[in-house]
Amino acid sequence: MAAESWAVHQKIEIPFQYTAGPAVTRFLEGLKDKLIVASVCSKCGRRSVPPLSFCGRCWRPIAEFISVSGEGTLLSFTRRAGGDVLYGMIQLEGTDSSLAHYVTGEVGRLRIGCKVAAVWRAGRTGSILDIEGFREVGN
Amino acid sequence: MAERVAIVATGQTRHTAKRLDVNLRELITEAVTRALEDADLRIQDIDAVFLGNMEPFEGFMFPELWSVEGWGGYGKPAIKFNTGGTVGTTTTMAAYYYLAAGLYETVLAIGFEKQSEGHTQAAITTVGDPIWERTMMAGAVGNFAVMASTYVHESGVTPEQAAKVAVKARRNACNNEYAHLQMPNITVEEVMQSQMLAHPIRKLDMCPQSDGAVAMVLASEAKAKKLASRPAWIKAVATAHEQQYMGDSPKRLAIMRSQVTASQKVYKAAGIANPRKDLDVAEIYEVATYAEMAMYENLGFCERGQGGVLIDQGVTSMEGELPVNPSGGVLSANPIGATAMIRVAEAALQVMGKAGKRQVPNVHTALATGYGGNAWTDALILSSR
Amino acid sequence: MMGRVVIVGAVQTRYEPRKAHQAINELVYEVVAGLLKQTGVRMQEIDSMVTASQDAWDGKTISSMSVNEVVGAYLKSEAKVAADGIQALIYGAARILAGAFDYTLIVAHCKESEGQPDEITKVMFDPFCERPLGLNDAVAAGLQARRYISVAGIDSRALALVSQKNHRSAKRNPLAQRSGDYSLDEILAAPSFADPLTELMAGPRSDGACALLLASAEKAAAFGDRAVCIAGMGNSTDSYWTDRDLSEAEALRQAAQRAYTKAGISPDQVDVAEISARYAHEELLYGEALGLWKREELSALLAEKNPLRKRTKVNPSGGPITGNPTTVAGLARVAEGYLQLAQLAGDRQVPGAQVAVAHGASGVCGQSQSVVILRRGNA
Amino acid sequence: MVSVQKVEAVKEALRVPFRMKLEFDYAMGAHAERFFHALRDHARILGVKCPACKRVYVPPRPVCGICFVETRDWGEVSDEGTLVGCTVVDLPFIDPMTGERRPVPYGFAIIRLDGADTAMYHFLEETDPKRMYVGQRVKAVFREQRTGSLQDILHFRAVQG
Repeated sequence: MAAESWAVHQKIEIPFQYTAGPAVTRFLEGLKDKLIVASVCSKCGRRSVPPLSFCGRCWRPIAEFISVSGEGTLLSFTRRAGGDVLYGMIQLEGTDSSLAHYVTGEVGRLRIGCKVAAVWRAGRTGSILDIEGFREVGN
Repeated sequence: MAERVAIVATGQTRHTAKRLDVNLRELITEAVTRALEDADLRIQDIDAVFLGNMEPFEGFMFPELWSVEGWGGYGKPAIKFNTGGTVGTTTTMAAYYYLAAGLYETVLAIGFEKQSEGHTQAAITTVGDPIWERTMMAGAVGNFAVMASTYVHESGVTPEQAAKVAVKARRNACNNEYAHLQMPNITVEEVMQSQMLAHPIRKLDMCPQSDGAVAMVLASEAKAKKLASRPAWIKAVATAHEQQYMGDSPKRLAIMRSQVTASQKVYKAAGIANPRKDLDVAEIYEVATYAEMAMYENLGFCERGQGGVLIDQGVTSMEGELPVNPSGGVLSANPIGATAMIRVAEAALQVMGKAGKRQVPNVHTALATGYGGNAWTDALILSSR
Repeated sequence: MMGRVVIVGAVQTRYEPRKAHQAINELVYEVVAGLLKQTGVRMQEIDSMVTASQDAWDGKTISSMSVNEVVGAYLKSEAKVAADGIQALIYGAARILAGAFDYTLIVAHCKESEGQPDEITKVMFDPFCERPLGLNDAVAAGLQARRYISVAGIDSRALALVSQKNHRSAKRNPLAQRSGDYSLDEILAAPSFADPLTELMAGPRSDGACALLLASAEKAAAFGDRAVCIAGMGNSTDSYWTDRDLSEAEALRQAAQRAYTKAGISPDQVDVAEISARYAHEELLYGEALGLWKREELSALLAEKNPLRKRTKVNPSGGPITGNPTTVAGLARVAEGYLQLAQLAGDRQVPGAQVAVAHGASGVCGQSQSVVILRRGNA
Repeated sequence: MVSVQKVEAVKEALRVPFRMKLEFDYAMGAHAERFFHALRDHARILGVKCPACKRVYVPPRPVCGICFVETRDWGEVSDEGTLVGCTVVDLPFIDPMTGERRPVPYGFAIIRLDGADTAMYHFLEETDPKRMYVGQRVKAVFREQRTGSLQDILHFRAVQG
């Protein structure tokens, strides 16, 4: 058998369009106005960001949406080798879920539990990237 | 001795080209909510969940895990299947085996797809083997076109007979509130003049691409009797596969080794000697008009080469001897991850006597099939007894 | 107590960075042919197959189409699970318990070398709020690792200890992709993967396949000690990763509870635990959820010379951190558990092992969890 | 600050785009390598035979799924064959290998080469469905510059049968 081994190089490139649904649309639209929209389950009270339209635990639709501040607590952070961005998990104040996003600012000052705040981009379009990232604002 | 297993409730979304009002997670919730309401159960009553979907259509890996809030999966055992067109029947069979094994009493089976998120023909083209097939592949349409050409050659079916299948399907669909394509005024001429996609397949010969979800509640014997006055008992299930490549089966469609094998297995297990007489209704995964006629032959509804005659004689119409696809079939709704399970759910509705305007009178025995992958077949027999 | 299903054989490929000369069907045929040889069962006796693979990893819609023929499924019943292979095994066991089949062949495959993991794993994430950020499995692993060590009150040295132990164990496993005597400093100083994880704390890209044969109780007798009983199985599903505490593995706790209860076995009876830990922190987190130790004991256990060695030997194979592809990893854990109890584990044999627990996970940060408990003998 | 938002019905939900771009290096494997070496270097098409049922497989593979016996004997099959099925693709669709629309129309078919028991996919030179039929005789047109892929055959051309 041949010493060389053959491989077929192929691309798979397919464009997708994901329908956001009412709750996530509300969230993305809110970002334009620097609002972070959370859902509140009327039974268990759970507040989720990005918002849900249905609570799977209580098995009921969610009708209440609130806006929370862009401030929260850093639950974790990491940098993928070779990448130039720092990722964080942020628990926004008053919510029960966490949001993954970029963390900006001085790496040395980051600690789990430190307070962070959203840095908003100018010219917002209704995308998660309307938030540039979260910046450390002290402990 | 295995437990008896029955389908006791179903729920479907209104299948449609584009559900731009909900995301995938929310789409699933609609079907599951309806199934639970149909069974008068709470999500807490469900022991385990079986899910089927074709991830490449959404460009997703584990869409069911992202969607977990939508089907109440938190804390529940769940298994996810992905087998192509058969995935809805594969998933149903998994639920069946678990219940038959006595491992659970009440489970959910869910099939879902949102074709509008991606590009169906592109994703189906990557079904092709990257070395041997993909460059030539043209989605499901191209595949069915080459297969149909073989079948036409073997059986002599005509475009007019194919068009009659399309008319039957879309008119039947008018009685099904969940069907995507409901065309009360469709004519044979209209089908024969519709856009040519890939010779001999025209647009109206082919199934649509749909957004939709289906859910079923299945239960062990004791539970089933409590949950439904007339459950749809699963009498037999079978799967039969093909070989690896598209050109391996000698006369694709004309002779479907997998469909002959799977159907003969379930007929034998359910004591069906003459399927055309012994079955009261069939919900088959037909994909394209020519395929439906070929499947009549492979499922033993008629002799070889008689598929076209069957449609001419109206044997498979709502008023015929063996109504096929009262729901409108795949030709009228095709959210692929859900499609085969819709066949089972529709067959179950017929057996339970809950099929509304599309109900066939006095159904005791029903056949449901799934078809997909590289020409493989799933078959199930449901019964009122 | 559940009905009886036994495992009568298990074969894995050697795990390698790139199996350049093998197409997927050839890779899978290698383990299927090996299994038939090992068990002496002919394909004509096997009517049921459950496979595991993933379309995104294979770069192919309906990935099972590549393997149906080589697993012997022509005109037979095969189903493909789109998750870790341990789920295929659990389903295969149900098929036998239902009385539908005497044998079920279970096969998982993946060739991680053929695609780009960072790109492929992106499509596990939320399309609205996460994919635009470029999140992938490696990032999520780094986030979970830092979260876990912080909450558990340990540091990256503990992760290095896990890595050191596994790479040392893997020296006795001829199938392992990576093994050796690494010093803690070497592990800590290895190139970063996603901090705090270094490349030696994360499983390498790997190609491989694994096949097991399940049999009914009636068939078991003919296999003597080579039949190992599946005493319990359990699985469970967690919330999406941003909707739960990543320092906990609640779904695994539930899955383990179900499996132990069915088996009538308690965690302190486990001789061998094969844990699907591709990343070092996962072994600590998952071992805890499997009831093998308590979080409070971690520091003390890790301070000992043999980390985590109480009664239970953890990952004598070296585990996925030494090289197992995704989708195969969990099924390979069951295979390793089987080899231990059938006394076929060669140099890595744990003497006298009677009870093994095997674990597998799927999804972002282990959202779907499965546990299989094996007991020596077919009684 | 937490404030309750007024609940408004969404007129039309947003759609968020994502372009999946994956690249793969699919290993051909031993069977395909042998096939494509012969195709590239000698413009010859090989099949592999099941020693039990004697079926000749093109594409070649490790095992005959029908007998579950390892295939063994390699041999050349003809570059001429018969159409088992054929079509002309008219529908425009996104080609997953480019992310763009694939040019249509094009002819493609399932072709059984003389000496083989299975058939394979390939392009047809013909793009008029009226001039192709099941049973038609076709012959491979090889490229001058061959690289070791199925595209070393440009397409199949109708020949007098």
